Amino acid sequence: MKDIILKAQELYFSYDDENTHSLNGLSLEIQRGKKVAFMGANGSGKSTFFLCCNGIHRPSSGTLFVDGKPIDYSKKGLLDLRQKVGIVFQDPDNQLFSASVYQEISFGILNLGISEEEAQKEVEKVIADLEITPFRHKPTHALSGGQKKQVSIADILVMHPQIIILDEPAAALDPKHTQKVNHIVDEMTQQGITVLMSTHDVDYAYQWADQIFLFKDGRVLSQGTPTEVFADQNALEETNLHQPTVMKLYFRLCEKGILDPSFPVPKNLQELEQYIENIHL
Amino acid sequence: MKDIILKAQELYFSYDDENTHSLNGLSLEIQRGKKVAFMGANGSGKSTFFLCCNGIHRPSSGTLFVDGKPIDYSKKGLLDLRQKVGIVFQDPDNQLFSASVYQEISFGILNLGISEEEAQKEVEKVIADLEITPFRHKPTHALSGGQKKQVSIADILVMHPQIIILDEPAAALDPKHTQKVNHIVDEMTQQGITVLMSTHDVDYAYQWADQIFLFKDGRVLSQGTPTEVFADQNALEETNLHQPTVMKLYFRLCEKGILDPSFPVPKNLQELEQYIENIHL
Amino acid sequence: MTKKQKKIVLLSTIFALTFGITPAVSAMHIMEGYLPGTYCIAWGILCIPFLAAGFFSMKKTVAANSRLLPLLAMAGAFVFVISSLKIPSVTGSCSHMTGTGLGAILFGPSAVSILGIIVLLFQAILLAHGGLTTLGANTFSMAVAGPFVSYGVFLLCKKANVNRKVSVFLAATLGDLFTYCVTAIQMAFAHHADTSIAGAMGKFLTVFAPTQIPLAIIEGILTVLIISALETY
Amino acid sequence: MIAIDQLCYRSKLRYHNAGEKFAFTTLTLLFCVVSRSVVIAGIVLVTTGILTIYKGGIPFFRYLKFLTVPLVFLILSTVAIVLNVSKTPSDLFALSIGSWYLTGSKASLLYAVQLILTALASVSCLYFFSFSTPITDFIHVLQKLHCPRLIIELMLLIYRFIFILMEISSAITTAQNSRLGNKDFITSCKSFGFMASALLIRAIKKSNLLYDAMESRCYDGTIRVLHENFPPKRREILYILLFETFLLAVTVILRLR
Repeated sequence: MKDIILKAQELYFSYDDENTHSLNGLSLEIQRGKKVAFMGANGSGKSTFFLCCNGIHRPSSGTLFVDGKPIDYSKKGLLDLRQKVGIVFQDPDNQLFSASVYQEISFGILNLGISEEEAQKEVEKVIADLEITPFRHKPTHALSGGQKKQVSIADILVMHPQIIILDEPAAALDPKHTQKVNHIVDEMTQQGITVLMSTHDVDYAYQWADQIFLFKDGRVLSQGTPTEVFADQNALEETNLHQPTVMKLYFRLCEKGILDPSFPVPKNLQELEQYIENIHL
Repeated sequence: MKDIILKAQELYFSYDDENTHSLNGLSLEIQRGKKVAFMGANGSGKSTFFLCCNGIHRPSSGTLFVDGKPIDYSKKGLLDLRQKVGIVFQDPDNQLFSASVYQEISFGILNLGISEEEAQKEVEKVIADLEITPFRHKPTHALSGGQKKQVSIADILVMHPQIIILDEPAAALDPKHTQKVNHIVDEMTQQGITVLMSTHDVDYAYQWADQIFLFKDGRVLSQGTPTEVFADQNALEETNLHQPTVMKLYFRLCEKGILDPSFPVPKNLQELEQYIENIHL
Repeated sequence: MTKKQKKIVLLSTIFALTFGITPAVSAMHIMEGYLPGTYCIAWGILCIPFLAAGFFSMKKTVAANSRLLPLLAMAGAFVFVISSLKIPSVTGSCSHMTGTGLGAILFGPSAVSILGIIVLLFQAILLAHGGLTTLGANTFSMAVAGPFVSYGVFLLCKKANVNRKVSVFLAATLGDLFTYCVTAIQMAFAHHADTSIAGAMGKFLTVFAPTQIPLAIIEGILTVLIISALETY
Repeated sequence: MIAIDQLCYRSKLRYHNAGEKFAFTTLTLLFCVVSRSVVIAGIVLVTTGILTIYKGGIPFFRYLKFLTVPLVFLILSTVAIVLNVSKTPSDLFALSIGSWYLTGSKASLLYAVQLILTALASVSCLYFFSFSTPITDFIHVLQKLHCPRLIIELMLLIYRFIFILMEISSAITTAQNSRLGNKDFITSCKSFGFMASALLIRAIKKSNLLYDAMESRCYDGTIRVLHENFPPKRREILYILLFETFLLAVTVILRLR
């Protein structure tokens, strides 16, 4: 049996007066421990859906199930929910409220009603794990964008959520910090955390995700494994996405008979290079 | 003879007391009408250099020549310079300050001392050219990120600069707006404008640029045509960049004898696909 | 150049380098240590009723809607930033707005009193504008007296149906001028070595007038520009 | 972005207990202001100077430069104190203007010198604190002194927001200047107005986003955060006590004389 950790049933939500960013009958299911990518234009409802997932927004109709239970919007229910579902926001400057890195990270976990000593231990651990130590004594405003990102992830990880949502984690990061963030994300998955991520990077989503949802106008346009979703030319066109380069070239080479189409589609550049390496003409 | 529009000679610059973001003996030459990409980690000096180019920062030593003449830092000289060199900043939110799109775009051109009627004509033209008409009557803060980007480019284009600098124009844009911005950039080049762009997108820089500068620690680490720069494995490693996928796969296929290395290196996916298409085994 | 001349040139260069850097004309903050202890305490006590009123009303609003807490903090930070920025000037000297009139019109005088004391504390520590011992006096002039006058003028003009731009200008300028008068009174009370308090006040007013009166007018103009730009949103 | 703020994070005294530093500052300030004596001012100027420059590692010339920040205020107010317009000339100097004199007395000059020294010593005291103690530590001290929670929370947020808004305002100003927004006085004023209003709009938007982010971390109306502890050291407390007793003694002796 599949272990569904998050399930959305016909969600509708709309902001006061705008039509964009709203949800129009969104339904989806996510299995525990998976890596899930959300793609689609800005304003197609990804961020709105994320904010529904931890109860910041309440859908006007439809139900959202977390861990099998519909969300309880009582004060206590929301606190429970937000412990389970953590969001790392796109712009760290909209998330970090304290000038001290240490204070910043300790905020969430103290809200869980944990003792100060225990909180302290957890904060120290996450600071070490995410390699924040070199700049832990710097004020937030003196950190680089990448460092702020690391802190904003630590903010959430320290609360030990079951689901972590990352809203375009690599936006505006340079290659070095993108690698660092990707590495952190990989470690989350290894710890069994379900990771939901929105991204515009087709090649990254293709190689990273177990499952991809293409959003359009507040509902799911296409979903499935990366290979399935990126084979759906119509859906890609509708969302202005292109096929991942690796996948495209693989198919070209198969067409020409250079590669053997009976192999599984390569997940990343390394695999494709390996395939080419193994060619015996 | 080469027509050098911008030349930096041993530029040094540092912010008050920080060492990052500073320039450490930067020298480079840029030809008129070229498409030039600047790559390198955040804090490697790209943005600082850009701000030197239009005189917002003044190097502590070294000279910057625009159009063959060293920059004149008198008030009048700076105004002339800023008309010649326009910068589109990374975050449109930090560039747009007017409530109305029209007022926003007209700000720069009115400061040139042009008559209102003429300014109006120019503004109308750029609004039409950049397809801003559909949202021209919305207040700026209600625009989407991509629309804001369009307006922030219009801001500069309307002033008819000879050099346009784009600081990570595609950061945080969705695919549709990335395409739109890329399209606008192509048109600028066709008009003969020299375009300088910083980007972290290896594949885009590879296919777009005539010339690439890799920055590290405030100086140029490597420069040349895209094929030259991306062949320099050491420089790429030092800047955490990877080789463009197309280039990498082309070389792999050449090694295996599937493609003919005597052809020019393909500039983009389409060219590589074409090469594959033409294979006769 | 003789040795002596060289020495003089060197000395004057050092002097120019250390002291010649045009120090910012910080609005009308009474500097640290300038008032005797009794006055520090007295002006502090005078602020208490205003601060208490501001505090309790703020506490009530925040308790009713906790979303207002970050909003109020942003308002405070806004006033700090606006008052720490160099404003355009004709002469090329560098000066700052007080932001009290703007704050009072935007956020109301009672909120500004609490935000004001925090902003003044930060200004003392981060910018060395004002001080810890003179916090009471500065709070009274800049976070209580100025804003209340600004707000009062603004309300009066509204009742009298004065043009909005004019009323904003009057509110900001008069608030600023009033702050400056109160500061002069505060200094006169403390330091009137040779003359009467009134005489000392006259002197303080005269000496600060050349910097403060143009500043008050620019503050008024800028406040009008800011408010009217805001109204277009 | 704010020089004092940048320097204090690099001070060698940063990791000393903030309570100690605050106590030293306030007590010393108290003696400066209450005694108003040249001797005390001299002692304090030298002591805090040594502490800030030698112990804290703040560059000497930058420190000097900072001491001149209140210079304009100091000069103008001193002029107001020393100068007098009167019909009778005083003992220090007198310039006749018609039947009046622009004049000053020795007593008032002495008074002014005393005042200048006291003020400078107090400022140096304040600098000792602000060059060694980050605001977050200072807020923690206030919290321990039972400052109301609302004020503490506001201070915590305001301190962070100041830098967010400063970054935005400087970015917008740069963008405006790139488009000739500073070409003359009137344009500069307009630009400033635009910038400030855009800043306020951004500030309001940001406050909403930050609230959402806080809420999604289980914010329930109370901001609870951990503080890193730098426990007080007995020896330092002893030194502070000795120094303040010394100042007290000097004050008393000067009064008795």
